[in-house]
Amino acid sequence: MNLLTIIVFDAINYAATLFLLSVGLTVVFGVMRILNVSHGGIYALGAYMGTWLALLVLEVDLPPVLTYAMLLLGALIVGFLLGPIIERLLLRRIYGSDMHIQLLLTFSILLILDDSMKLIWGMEPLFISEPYSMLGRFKVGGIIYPWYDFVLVGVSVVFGGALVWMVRATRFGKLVIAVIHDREVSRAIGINVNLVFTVAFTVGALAAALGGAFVAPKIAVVPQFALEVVVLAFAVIAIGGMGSIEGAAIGAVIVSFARALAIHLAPELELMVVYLIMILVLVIRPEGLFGEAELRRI
Amino acid sequence: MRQISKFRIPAFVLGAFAAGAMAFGAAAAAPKGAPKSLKVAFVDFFSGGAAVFGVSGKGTSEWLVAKWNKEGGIGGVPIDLVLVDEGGGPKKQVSELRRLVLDEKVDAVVGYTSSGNCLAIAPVAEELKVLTVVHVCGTHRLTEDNKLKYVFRTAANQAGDSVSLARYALSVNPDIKTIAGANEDYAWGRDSWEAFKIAMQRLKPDVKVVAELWTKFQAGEYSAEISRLLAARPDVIHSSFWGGGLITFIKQARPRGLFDQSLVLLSTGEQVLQNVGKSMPDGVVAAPRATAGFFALKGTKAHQDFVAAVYAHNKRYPDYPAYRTYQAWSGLKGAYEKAIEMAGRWPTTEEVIKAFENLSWETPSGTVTMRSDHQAVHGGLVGTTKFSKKYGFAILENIVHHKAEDINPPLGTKTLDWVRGIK
Amino acid sequence: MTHWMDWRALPRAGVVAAALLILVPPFLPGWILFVLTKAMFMFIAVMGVSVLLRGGLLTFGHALYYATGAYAVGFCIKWLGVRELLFLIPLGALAGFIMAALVGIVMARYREVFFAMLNLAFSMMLFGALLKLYWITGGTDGLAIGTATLAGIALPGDSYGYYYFALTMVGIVTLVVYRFMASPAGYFLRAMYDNEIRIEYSGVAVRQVVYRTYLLAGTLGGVAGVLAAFTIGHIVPEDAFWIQSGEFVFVALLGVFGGVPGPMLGALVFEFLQTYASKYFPLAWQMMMGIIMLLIILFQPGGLWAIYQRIEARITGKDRGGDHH
Amino acid sequence: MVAADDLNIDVENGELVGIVGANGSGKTTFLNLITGYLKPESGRILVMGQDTTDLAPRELAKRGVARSFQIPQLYTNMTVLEGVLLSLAATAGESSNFWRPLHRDPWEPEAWEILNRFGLESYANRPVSELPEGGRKLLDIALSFALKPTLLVMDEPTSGVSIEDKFQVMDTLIAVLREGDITTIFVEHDMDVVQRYGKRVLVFDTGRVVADGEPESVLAQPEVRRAVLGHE
Repeated sequence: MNLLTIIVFDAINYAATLFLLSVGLTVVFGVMRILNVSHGGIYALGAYMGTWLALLVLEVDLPPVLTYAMLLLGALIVGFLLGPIIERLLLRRIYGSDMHIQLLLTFSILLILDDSMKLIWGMEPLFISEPYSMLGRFKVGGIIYPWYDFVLVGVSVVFGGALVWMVRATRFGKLVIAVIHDREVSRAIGINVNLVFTVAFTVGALAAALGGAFVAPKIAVVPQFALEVVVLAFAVIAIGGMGSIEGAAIGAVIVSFARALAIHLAPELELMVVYLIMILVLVIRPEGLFGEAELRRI
Repeated sequence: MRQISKFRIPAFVLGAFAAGAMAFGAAAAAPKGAPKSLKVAFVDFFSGGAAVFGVSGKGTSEWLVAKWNKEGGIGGVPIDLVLVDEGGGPKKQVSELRRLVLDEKVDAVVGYTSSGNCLAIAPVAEELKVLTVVHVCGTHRLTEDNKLKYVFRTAANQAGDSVSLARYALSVNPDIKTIAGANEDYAWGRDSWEAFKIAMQRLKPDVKVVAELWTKFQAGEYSAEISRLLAARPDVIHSSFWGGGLITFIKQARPRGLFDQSLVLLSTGEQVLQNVGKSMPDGVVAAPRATAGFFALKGTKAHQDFVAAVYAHNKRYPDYPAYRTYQAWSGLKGAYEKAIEMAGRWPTTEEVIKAFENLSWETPSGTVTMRSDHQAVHGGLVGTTKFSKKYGFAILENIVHHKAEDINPPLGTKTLDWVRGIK
Repeated sequence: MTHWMDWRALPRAGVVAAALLILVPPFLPGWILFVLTKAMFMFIAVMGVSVLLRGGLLTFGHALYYATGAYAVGFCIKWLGVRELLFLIPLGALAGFIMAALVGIVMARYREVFFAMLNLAFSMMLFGALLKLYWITGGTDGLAIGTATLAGIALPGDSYGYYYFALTMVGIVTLVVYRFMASPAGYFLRAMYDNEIRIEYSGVAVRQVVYRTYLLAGTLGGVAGVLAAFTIGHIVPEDAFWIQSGEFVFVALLGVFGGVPGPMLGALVFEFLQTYASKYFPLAWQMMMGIIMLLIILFQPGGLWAIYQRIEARITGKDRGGDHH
Repeated sequence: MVAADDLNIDVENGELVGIVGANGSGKTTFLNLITGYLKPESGRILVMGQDTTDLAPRELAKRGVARSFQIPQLYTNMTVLEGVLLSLAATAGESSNFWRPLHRDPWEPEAWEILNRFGLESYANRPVSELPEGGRKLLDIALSFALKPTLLVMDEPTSGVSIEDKFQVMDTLIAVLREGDITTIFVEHDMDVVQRYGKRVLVFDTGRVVADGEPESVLAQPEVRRAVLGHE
């Protein structure tokens, strides 16, 4: 019983990280039908920028609580800067190209981002632990967890909720749904599809950067961690249904439960189990748990 | 060719650093048949979680090569340093080694931090017949599974660390009943844990293993593993995590009280002290995998000069990769200089190899001896972390020094057999 | 996109390429030979990816087959001590074939991003298994391979003999792919990119078309893995990692537009690029690869083959725009 | 919404049946049903006495049911000749042959013959993309014809074809079909075409057949005219 509690807490804990990592990817795919491989790079850049700013705060002896503001600021800078740049300068040129062109373009952006972090911040990990330990800790089933872990859960819920609200309840959300449904018709009735794309990609980038910045205090911010994480995000959104925000949440929960179970009960399966679930889901329901099957018109 | 005599440096400066340098440090001209320069590649991590090792290795190499070149290089021949990233996995390293030898035509290679990489390149280095000096890699299998001719390791293997950690743990708490391991899932982690477990069971036969965790190489997330360790409540946790992986582990484990609950032994712990700063808990048993640490200056001026010079150059105190980098370079230099002396001209690689075997040389932290099995032996130390106001990060205290013969398997004995026989 | 079926350009460009690949290497330094050999197995793996791409099928997991071939060799050496190419090449091909036959049953139902992702998932499964089953696979350390033998004679990975063996394999693969693409099966594959509905209404199961092609691609992946294992001398779980698959797609993009000679051009350029990027930019070689990839996509979407065609057109003064005489 | 409701239609061998109806009256849905693209929620479909309800288009194609489309479904990146060769290869069960080159196979003369009959021989070695609209339509039907069907279903064979070309296209078509004694069902928007070429006409309205018979008599009925041309 105790073990089960621990597994549940570990899983919830990790699900928050995974959701923050994946939700932007699913937003971008949902609106633009592009699987943005560079997502992992933006996530990593958010982590670097947030950590770096937070470290500056500590260096000049400002109150450590400001580090949280700096994490947020770092994410905003990365998201608002990189999102529009990548979309306007690069992605815009390949809408309508074959999928492999789109994938490779974003893959190349990932490679470039990944190394540029190394060139900017050097090879040593950026290390900050204050935001992680500052909030204190609590005990469940005899196991100590820092509150920060559950702040992350809170951030995920709020952020995911805000995104769902934005799509469901705002005017912009309606425009987005129109564009998703039929690009050409949307254009014909005067929707600025280009603007919708820019905004959608920026939201995706922002989500990635936020995820990176807030997960950073509890992970290793090291060169090239983008290459490792982005593929997990693929699995999460493929399971949940590509393009679905709720799907990203469910996918994150499923993957993190599977992983937590594996680590506690069968560590050899840790890496395999994620992709095993992805295969099972895709085989049974190709569009993912929350995805919508696309019908082909003839 | 560069006019070297202009830069002549009094011999005593070199003397403290490399025994072989005594005779030739002041040599006016290069020996007969000497090349224009000695091209040596330095391979270490400049990317990924392990890059903290590369920072020390690269800085120390650059400092050392510049210094020696100013003093006349090796036997009057300047060193041409080629830097290579060790990232990308064993396969990339095998390719890179071929490029270094076939394309760059290097005369020797120094480096390899990861045990996975050193195991992979050793057979290829032998095939390519390139003199290779392994500086950090710790798996005992490097010298035991391979018949090495061209490959040397200038630092002790992991066995000494594993055994001395076990002894140290029992001296802190003679009543250890349960142990757990958290190690990376590759040669280094597997071999370190194996040796530690055997040593522990040998020294305290009733000890029980309650958890064995294997994580991915330089993983960035250990929350669930930490939960498992917390739930298992072992008296002692052994971990050979290193570099970025170890930093993350400390970062995630400390707020969760893992260090309060169990006595944690970190076989590479000394290396990250400067990275984690105040986040390093006190009372963690850590080893520097070399014979000395900058915080335990053994009085010799050479050692003090080394620490000062490396700090000035790297903006970082020499951690154990820095010491081991020095051991590798000075071993190579010593071997060349001894070979030059023996041959009376510029030596062939075979002659350098001959000179290298059974070479003993001084390093900032003591004498290193290269055995005929191409495995070097030297002493070591283990201590407990304690925050230091002076440095602004934790250093080791309650240090126990070990002599080379106490922590290295004797020549001809397999490491694990030796561990099985310790008392 | 008529150039997708430009296999008929093979005779001319192919003869030139073959002549160069056969005659020039003896005059090259040993290092270049090694890079060339790497390009050979890269080419074979990429042929699998690019054959699939002609049906509009993008895989982000072809490293699955590459790693299957490589580990087939690894286990043979580890357990049986067999390092004979004449045995291992067919074995690698068979291993790739069997893997593709199993995975393909599922894969044949999928297209587009689902096909790409499902392939990714399968290859990452293998990656996870290779990484975690330390006692069998050596985990992250991988397995040392050592030197191959050909009919009992040792053939080091960087020798001329090995290069010519690899080149022979390239020749065989080229012939097979060429025949395949020119056959009804190959036509139906390309027809798939155009119009699946028409194929189904012609009484042909598109799934069969996918499955057959997948078998071919998987088999080629297995062969490439065997050659790679001996060329490099070491195999690791990263052989199945998604980045490896990404490289295959990148090379396919570099040259897919040229049928058979295109990927060869792509593989050669890729290997040299990668080698010299990591030589001159040891801290940023990934970035260099990324920038080059980006520039090609944005400014030369036809790949290197299109550049070649333009040059050829200028030399011969002939417009090859419409390749349908 | 019900797109096809209580349909009960018998077609004789060798018959040439036209189907008319307003937009959304269920004509294309009917074609989709009998060619296996859609499955009925209830009821059975018998083609040549065999129950084909659960068969996919490719299985129907093997049983001699071929179809052309409102929007031509062509192999857009191939030549006209290659497309026809593929249909012939499919009919010959050669689709899985992966070794013998397509061009050298014995059915190349046959392909030329088909192209001749459809008047497409001058385009044979040109890419499909260069065909004019009327040619695309003809090729779409030629690809189906090359499958040697016993039942050919055509969806608006003259849509998109200019008024001048319309009758020429139909003349060509009908001649070819007669020659092959192929049972034909065609959906048509154009009353003139139906009147001139159909031997029998079915009128669809909201998924039902509201009239069935000789074109002259059926199309004269006012309720039929309202149903078909209601919007005009």
